[in-house]
Amino acid sequence: MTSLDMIHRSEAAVSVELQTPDMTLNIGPQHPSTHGVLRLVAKVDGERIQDVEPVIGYMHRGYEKLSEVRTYAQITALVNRIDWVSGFANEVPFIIGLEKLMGVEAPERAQWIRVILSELARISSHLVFMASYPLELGGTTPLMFALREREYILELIEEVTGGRFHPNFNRVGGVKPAYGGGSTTKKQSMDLPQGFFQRTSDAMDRMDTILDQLSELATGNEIIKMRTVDVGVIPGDKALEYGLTGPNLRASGVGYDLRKADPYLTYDQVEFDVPVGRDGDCYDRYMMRFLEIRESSKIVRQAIDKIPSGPLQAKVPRVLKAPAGQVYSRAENPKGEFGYFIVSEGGKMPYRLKIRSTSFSNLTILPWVLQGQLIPDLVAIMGSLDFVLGDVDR
Amino acid sequence: MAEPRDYNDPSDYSKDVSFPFLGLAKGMWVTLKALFTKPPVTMYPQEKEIPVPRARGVIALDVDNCTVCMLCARECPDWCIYIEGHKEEQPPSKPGGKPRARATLDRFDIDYSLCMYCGICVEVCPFDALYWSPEYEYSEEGVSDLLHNKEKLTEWLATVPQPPAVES
Amino acid sequence: MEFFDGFWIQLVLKVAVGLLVILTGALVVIYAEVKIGGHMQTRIGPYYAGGRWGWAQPLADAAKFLQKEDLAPDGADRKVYGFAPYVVMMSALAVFAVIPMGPDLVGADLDVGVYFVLAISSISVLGVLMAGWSSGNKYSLIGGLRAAAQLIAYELPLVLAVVAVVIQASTMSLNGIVEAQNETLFTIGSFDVALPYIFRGQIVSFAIFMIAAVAELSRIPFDMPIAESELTMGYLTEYSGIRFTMFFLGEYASMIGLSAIAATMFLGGYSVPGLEGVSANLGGPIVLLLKVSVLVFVILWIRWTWPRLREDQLQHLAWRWLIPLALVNIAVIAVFKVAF
Amino acid sequence: MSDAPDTTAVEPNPLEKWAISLADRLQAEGAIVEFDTVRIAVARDQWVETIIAAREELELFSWLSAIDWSKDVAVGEGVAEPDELVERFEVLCRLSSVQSDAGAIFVTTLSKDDPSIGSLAPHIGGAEWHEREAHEMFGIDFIGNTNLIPLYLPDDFEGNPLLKSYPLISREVKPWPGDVDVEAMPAKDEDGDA
Repeated sequence: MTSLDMIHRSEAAVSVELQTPDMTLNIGPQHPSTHGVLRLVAKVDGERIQDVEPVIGYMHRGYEKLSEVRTYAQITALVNRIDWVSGFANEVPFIIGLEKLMGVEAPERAQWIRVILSELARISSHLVFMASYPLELGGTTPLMFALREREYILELIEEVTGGRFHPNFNRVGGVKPAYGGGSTTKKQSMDLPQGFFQRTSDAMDRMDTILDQLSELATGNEIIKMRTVDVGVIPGDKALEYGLTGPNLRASGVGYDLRKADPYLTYDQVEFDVPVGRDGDCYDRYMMRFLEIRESSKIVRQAIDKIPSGPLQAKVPRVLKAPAGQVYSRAENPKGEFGYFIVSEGGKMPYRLKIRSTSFSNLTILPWVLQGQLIPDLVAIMGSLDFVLGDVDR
Repeated sequence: MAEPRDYNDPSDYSKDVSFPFLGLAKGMWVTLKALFTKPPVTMYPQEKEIPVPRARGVIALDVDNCTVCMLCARECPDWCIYIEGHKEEQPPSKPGGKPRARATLDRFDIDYSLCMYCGICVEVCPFDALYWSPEYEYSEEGVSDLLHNKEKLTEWLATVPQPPAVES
Repeated sequence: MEFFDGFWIQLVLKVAVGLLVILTGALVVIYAEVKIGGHMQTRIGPYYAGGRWGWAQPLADAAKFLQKEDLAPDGADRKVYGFAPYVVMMSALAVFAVIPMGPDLVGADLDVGVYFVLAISSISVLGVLMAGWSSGNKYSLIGGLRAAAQLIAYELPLVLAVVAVVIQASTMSLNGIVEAQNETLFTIGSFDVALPYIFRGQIVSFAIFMIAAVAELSRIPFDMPIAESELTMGYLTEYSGIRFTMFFLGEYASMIGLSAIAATMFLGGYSVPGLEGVSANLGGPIVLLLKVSVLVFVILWIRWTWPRLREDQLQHLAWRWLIPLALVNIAVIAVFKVAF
Repeated sequence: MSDAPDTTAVEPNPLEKWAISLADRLQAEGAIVEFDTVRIAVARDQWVETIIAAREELELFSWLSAIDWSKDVAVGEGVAEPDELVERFEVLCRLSSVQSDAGAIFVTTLSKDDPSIGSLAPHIGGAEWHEREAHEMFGIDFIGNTNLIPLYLPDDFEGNPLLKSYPLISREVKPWPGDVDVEAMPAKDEDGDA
């Protein structure tokens, strides 16, 4: 429709240039749309942003230092707190790297369980985005629809792992919930609870309904399109230069997904598409996540069909000691490439652990992409990058 | 190296507005339907959700099983378990046997203001003295009240559920 | 009862009853907002206050606000800062003076009622601008400026939409406009059929009026001046306690006010066919209330469904589309008025 | 890397072959492949040129960080053989290809006396924050990065927290609760009422 197209892009530039001093606007760290404690020092001329300097570190917990004084088992409990909306997905690359380092391979059933839970974590993380992004654009209702659905997903994760946000379910060589009980019940209760597959596939069916609702509420909404199409365009080469990964990179037309490019776990045995965008604007980034939920539920359904029975845990020594060596392992977190560079000197603790957290890299492009944008677009662009401050600050 | 993948075509979605105000109207239809749907709300203090059996709510202690081996306190990443004990002479288990020294638990505190609910202590306990209970209602007015001592931890034992059946 | 015939006592009574009704109405709309909004979001909304359905929630909120400390930021221009809420409140309330609720139930039956309404309701811009400027807060300043730009942009379509009605009714008295809509157009059998203006070619004016009214109320999708996710709360950022309550009640009062004006001008106001004489005076307020409720519900419904536009998009909508459309509409109405 | 770069593996597998050829193409000092992780050693003065050249085929700038190889370890575990350790910083930069699973970590060595290196930030925009992080965490100077203000820490913070010699206060203000010794670690053959 032309009428909506006409009013869609800002042409608010005043033809008569007035000499006005710039105003410094301090956005955050307490601000409704900074997802926690991000602070932006913006130089604005009226509504237009001349320059923006993100200030982070309000949630810096020093995970890289903390990891140097923790044993590997303790780090597993720590890493799912980096990006708390997709806790399980953070454990996977760390445990894969550790298994590589120690020469252990997890049994196939454990690997499939990791796939299922990773995808559930991806769905729940994307649902948070589907909830919060329209909220940043002013629409409050999708929030409740998406968060309600996420609650069902989190319940599934909790049912298996015992934790909604922080599963701490991965062990070197397998998966295992920390469940108290007699030695015999401890062993028995390690596997997935009965009826889990049925409940999961029910949840995936319900997901289709909720996605339809969300698309009626938000995706097809003219106002959402007016606010996001052609806003905050990130071209592919810029995205690569700034280290964007995940849906943000794919929105820019670079179809790079580690599940396909460098398959880990059993992702090479499932069939799924990787949605790729074209322009790299906010709407593309929004749609990437929207479409990925569908793909994830496809993967979960296939995994339920394909999962074999068998042991959940490979034999590992009681005291975890990694041999000396340096390994970089990465996985496709809901937000992009999540990697750990583990430097081991042969002890119980790593000598150095570099955490390549996704949101940090995704956020580095913020000063570049926000230049010359309007304040309302700042919110739209920032929200579309889908970062979690815990993941930025580590 | 894996070979370069072929990426599927973009654009199974449209950025154009196909029919003006249709999207807005659809959204209003969704909210109108929601207005006349019963909300899926659990009215918390009156009705409670039953957490799943594996939920990590609070740690229960079985004092009889504890041998004061300190494993949990040592493995705890947050250093939030405090254990004290002493050795006691026990009568011999078999008549004519040697009297044995047995460790007795004097203090077992878990500071829930520090605990990060990772479950490592439960996992490392070799004598099944620690259990997870899904109980979650133990908020306190002060941070210092979150230190649960031996007696309090023992009380939680009653809330530990049976492990659920598993998929095979 | 000579005492009650006195001018002053009548005035005081009218004002007191009016205030009571309007503020109760505002509280009811606030309750409707949270409750309808809650259910639209598959929540329940207020539940405990008052024992049943949380009916007393707005009262409890008001009581809470009244207890709060009246804060003013250090950098605030205190006099202006303190005065701004009352300007907004006054403009919201004064509109009700001329809205007819029955043939004789009108505070002041002005000959230029329409003119009065438009003039008074645009005073609230001043209050908003005062609040934005005096708060000593950059968010408030941007919010205030946005509000000013937005309200000016939307005053024009609002006025032009009303002009079309004034042309058709040939009067600027609101009572006259209602009576014009109550005239019998034609008869089917023994029924005298009178149609409100919305069915008499004013549908475009009505749409323009409602869009402009929502923009003037700064509600979603035009809530850029307060834009919680961008400007935290815009010009309301620094307000708390009783002054915030003033703004809050003022917003809902003017929502009722504008809905009442729309109902009066386009939906036939207090009149329905068949209601005449004394019964019109008795039933009129109820009829008007029903019409207002429908309009208020639509405004709430939109607020809980749609996202927010951008300030420049709103300006484009106003200047490029609504104003030309309103002008064309006036021309068409005028031609029809002259021709028929 | 604690041992010298070794490019002459006995029977190079495809990954090693690729790593060696990449190192050759970039005229780097050598390549190490362990645990599927490719590390390319780069001379310090070639750092910026090599990375820029490598981005021709490894397009995605993934991350940049550093390692402090130090004998002086305040918390945690030190290196396995402290006597043979050469005290130094290693600066690492990871680039990945988006066409395949290829990727490499480029490593260069800085001496502790002069921890400075050319900055990638003017050429790769994404490197700026990573360099700021390495600067405040290790005290490494990136010449050419004009914005080396602290990223995480307060402006008046002193010290470089990720140095091995930097103590972790939280581990010092509180005694380890595991220190109380009542009984030795449980023996396997514990019987009776345990």
